[in-house]
Amino acid sequence: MQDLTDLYQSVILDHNRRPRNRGKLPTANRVAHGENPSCGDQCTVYLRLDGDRVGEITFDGSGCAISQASASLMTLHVKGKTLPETEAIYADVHKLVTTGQVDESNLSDLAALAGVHQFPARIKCATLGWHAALNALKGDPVTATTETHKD
Amino acid sequence: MQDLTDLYQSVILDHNRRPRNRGKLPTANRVAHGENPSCGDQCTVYLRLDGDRVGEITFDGSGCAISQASASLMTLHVKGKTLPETEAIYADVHKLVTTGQVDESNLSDLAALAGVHQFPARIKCATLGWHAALNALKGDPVTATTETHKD
Amino acid sequence: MPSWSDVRADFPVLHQQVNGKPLVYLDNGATAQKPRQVIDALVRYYERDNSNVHRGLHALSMRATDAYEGARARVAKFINAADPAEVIFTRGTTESINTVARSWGHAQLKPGDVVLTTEFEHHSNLVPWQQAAKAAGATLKYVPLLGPDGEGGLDLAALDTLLTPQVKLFAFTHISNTLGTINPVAELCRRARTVGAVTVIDAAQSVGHVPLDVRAIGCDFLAFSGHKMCGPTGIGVLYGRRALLDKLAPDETGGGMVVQVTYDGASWKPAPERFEAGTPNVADAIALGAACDYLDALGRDRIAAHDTRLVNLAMEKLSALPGIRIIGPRAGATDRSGLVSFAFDGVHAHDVVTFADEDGIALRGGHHCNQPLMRKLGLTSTTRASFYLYNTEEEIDRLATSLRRIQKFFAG
Amino acid sequence: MPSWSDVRADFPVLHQQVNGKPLVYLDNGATAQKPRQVIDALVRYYERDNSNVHRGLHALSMRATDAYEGARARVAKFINAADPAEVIFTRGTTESINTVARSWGHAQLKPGDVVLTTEFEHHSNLVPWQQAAKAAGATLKYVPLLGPDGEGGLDLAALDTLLTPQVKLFAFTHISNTLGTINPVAELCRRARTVGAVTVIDAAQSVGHVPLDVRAIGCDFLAFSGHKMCGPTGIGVLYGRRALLDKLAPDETGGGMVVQVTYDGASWKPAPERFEAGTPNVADAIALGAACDYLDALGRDRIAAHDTRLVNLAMEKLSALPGIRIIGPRAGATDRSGLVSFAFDGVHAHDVVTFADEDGIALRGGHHCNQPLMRKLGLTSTTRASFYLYNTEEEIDRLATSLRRIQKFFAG
Ligand SMILES: Cc1ncc(COP(=O)(O)O)c(C=O)c1O
Ligand SMILES: Cc1ncc(COP(=O)(O)O)c(C=O)c1O
Repeated sequence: MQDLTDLYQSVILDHNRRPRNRGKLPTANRVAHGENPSCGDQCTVYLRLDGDRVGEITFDGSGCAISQASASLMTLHVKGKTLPETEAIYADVHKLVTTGQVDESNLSDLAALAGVHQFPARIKCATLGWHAALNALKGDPVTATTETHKD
Repeated sequence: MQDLTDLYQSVILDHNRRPRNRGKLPTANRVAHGENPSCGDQCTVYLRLDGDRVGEITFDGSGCAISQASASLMTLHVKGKTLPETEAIYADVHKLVTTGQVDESNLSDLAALAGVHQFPARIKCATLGWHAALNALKGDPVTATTETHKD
Repeated sequence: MPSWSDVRADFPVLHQQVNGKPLVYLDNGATAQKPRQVIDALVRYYERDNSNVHRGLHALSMRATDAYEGARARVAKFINAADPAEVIFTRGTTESINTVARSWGHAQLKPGDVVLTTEFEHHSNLVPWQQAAKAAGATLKYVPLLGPDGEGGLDLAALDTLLTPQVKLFAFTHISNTLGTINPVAELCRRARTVGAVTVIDAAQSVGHVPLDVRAIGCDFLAFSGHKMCGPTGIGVLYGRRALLDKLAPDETGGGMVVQVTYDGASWKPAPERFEAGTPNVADAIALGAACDYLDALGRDRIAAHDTRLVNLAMEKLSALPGIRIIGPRAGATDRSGLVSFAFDGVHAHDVVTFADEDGIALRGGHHCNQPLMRKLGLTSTTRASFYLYNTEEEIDRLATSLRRIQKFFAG
Repeated sequence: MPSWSDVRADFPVLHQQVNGKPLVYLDNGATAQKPRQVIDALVRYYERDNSNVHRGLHALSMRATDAYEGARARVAKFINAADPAEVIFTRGTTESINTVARSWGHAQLKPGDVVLTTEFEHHSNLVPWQQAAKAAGATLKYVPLLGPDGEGGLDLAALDTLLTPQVKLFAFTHISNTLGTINPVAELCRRARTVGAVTVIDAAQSVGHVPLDVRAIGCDFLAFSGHKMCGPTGIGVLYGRRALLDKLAPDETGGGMVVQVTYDGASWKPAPERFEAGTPNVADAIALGAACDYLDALGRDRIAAHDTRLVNLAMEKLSALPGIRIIGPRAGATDRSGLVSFAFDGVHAHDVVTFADEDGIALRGGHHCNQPLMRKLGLTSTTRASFYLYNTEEEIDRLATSLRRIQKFFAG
């Protein structure tokens, strides 16, 4: 196993201890729920779409430090973005957590998720909040599950 | 394995080649059918009960030399007997084919079945015709199957 | 009789390093490790006797059939069944329960009937009954669990109210895989009989850990898995009382379970064959028999005492940790089996498991296939340490040390 | 690439005496023997990685999960499935077929519908369809077999008449375990598609013997058993096209296949998990993957050619015996696989098997789970010799010698 401090970087621990934008969003006009059925992790994303941009975004749920921190980081990065912009960021995040590599270095603090690729069982934790956010943006309220062979 | 000539004694081969009382019995007032589902052996016993005694008895069906010879021998021994008498003979036959031992030596040519006990897979062949005969005598026309854990 | 430390020599898997530390395997609730005797039984079968069973008259087929039916008789003795024909080989607990839910449920359940279960069943003893009840238009009801931490066990007073004549079947676990609660199974069967309800016991967590006698318990059906009792994966048992089995229609059909087949229809053999369509899992059934031998040589009463010693020590050490919530029976309770489930303030179970793994310790974190129970207790997951015959007191020390380290790390 | 004689060294079971003679194992249609590579895969798993899958985050559980999912991908490649998720692990062919018959049959069959099969199916691909048709009020019809000895194969002209739009499903074997007939499966699937019927192929006798490509065949479902292809007992596969699987309800429910469970109901994961309730047969799935490696290293095209060489030799030698009736395709026919079934005048198949066993030769005698076919051909049983990669030409000689001795003994 790799050193756990690769996985649990200080950014992760900080976002786990003090999640940003956590809780319900009373003004939300989009909500989507994600789960990780094997381990019971859950994440609900609330967002207010202003035109085609995310005006406000929050998340709620429970899960390991990785899933909580990743969801917290996600809210910071998705706020103000359109669906295509969010998809582009997620493509980078997905590449990062599955390979440890990034094309561009514009992920800033999201780079803290790089350690995940050494712990394949945790990839679905790191992507849970993102799946829910994308579903919310697409107006797809069905439960997102990370439990497919495609993830 | 024991020598096969213990199993295929000349009495057995003779009864297999020239089965006695084989065929349907037009005057039968009792019929019962037996099968050995694992291997497909079948035996139908036809008998005419005169009072409480077997007046005539025949069998029909297909199966290995042991099952055919045992059924053929059975017809010779059951003819003229009552149900309790048949049950008594069968008790001896059952003991013989499962243990190779007999209490009394009144089984005469049935003793040719003694070799069966060395071939446990063949016990149900040797008892098939007897089960059918007992069912016929009891007026129990349901299919007798030797395929239970009790046999 | 071997000593507990000698026993470890029988388990090859235990003698390895994980992340540079000697493996401490405390995930026995999920699956148990296999002694060399069980692995050898598999190898021996494949190297000497492998053949299809029942339909063959050649030497290998007769040997394979004898070994397979011998394993059935061995398992029957292990649970004190009256007759080997009451032992049906399945893939495991889940398949065993589904077989009853489908065969029995389909034939017996009518609209208005009630199926009773408890609030703390494993999904495998819960979802099949939801499905059976739904298919029949029957109602599924739950006997409540008492105590904010589930420490009070089944609400037996509520059970008396729930056990109406409408209850056709009562399914419950012997030992909870999440709480560690040992249910009073003989008493539950006795009460169910007073209303004529058929009883189904999920013995997945008990059969390899405590002495178990189906006739003393008085149950109608009982299900378990080989892999949780030192046997191989892919084999399990449905025990059913002969009188009930003979009335049940088969769940699966095909080769080996038929008497006569025509192009128009088919008739069935009696149990156990009726419920074992197709080529059975011969090798693993034989190895399950070897697992019965292994456990009986140690003695399940001694295994139970060993498990209890370890869980008591673990409860003592864990209670000393700050911010811990242990669920299930309180320390020292006689209805607690050899496992302990807990939640830490501020540290999620998956993080606990990942950090313990760094210390070479195998734990389980999650909902333990018990989502409704988790929700009832206001939890989303717990960490579980579950013990078995090869675990030691030193391993409990290593667990406690690791948990302290984890708490410190996350407290930052 | 190993030579055919080297191959025997891989199979420990072959190197034994039966009744004082070297074993000649010709009962491969019932089950195949296991190479050391497959046995070793089992031992390695239990000695190093054994753990429950999917739900664990510790090292052993991750290793076990990777190995189990790796085996699924390996099997998918073996049959050229488009996606590993199309491979569902079951106990064997019989369970695979029952799963389709129940899940698909329950949801899709309506009164008036027709299920089509053939006159020469194994009970495991016949009785489940009788049951499914009966439950739905549908009709089961049979495509006839041509020729007094079944030598003519499927009546394809009759098939065209039978394939009406009422036919919702067409189930047929790839290779008959009794006749040895190889069906033109791609052509059958093509014709079935013209009426929109779902196709189910019983590949029990083919998957380990001939190259098999589910996409080239174009079937919807395909079932097989590990134990007939050098894999362990207790594991098999249901292949299903993804689009169809995702629409099917689960057959068994319980742990591992649910997304969310409440006291009121549950929701399901997609395939393959949806169809794998409970702890899977992890070890045997991994060993099945090893069997795929073993067979692919030899090459299934080469295995098929070897089987054909042996069966042609056997047909030649057997035809020289007096009073023999060989069923299935005629000598040299290209639609005959590596097995031969025959009846002797005046000697019952069980007696043949018992006497051959005295010569160390393992044959099978009986109805081969094919009672209606036997009746159609006017037989009650046949003796079957079935060949596989480790059989030799000398073994065919020993078979012929033994059969001559048996005929002589009974002619007396
Ligand atoms: C053609 C055919 N179909 C189905 C089966 C059933 O396979 P299993 O018994 O492994 O389920 C067999 C083997 O017995 C077979 O030969
Ligand atoms: C209490 C209980 N019931 C049922 C099961 C299901 O057993 P299996 O997964 O072996 O079918 C388990 C184990 O996972 C269990 O702990």
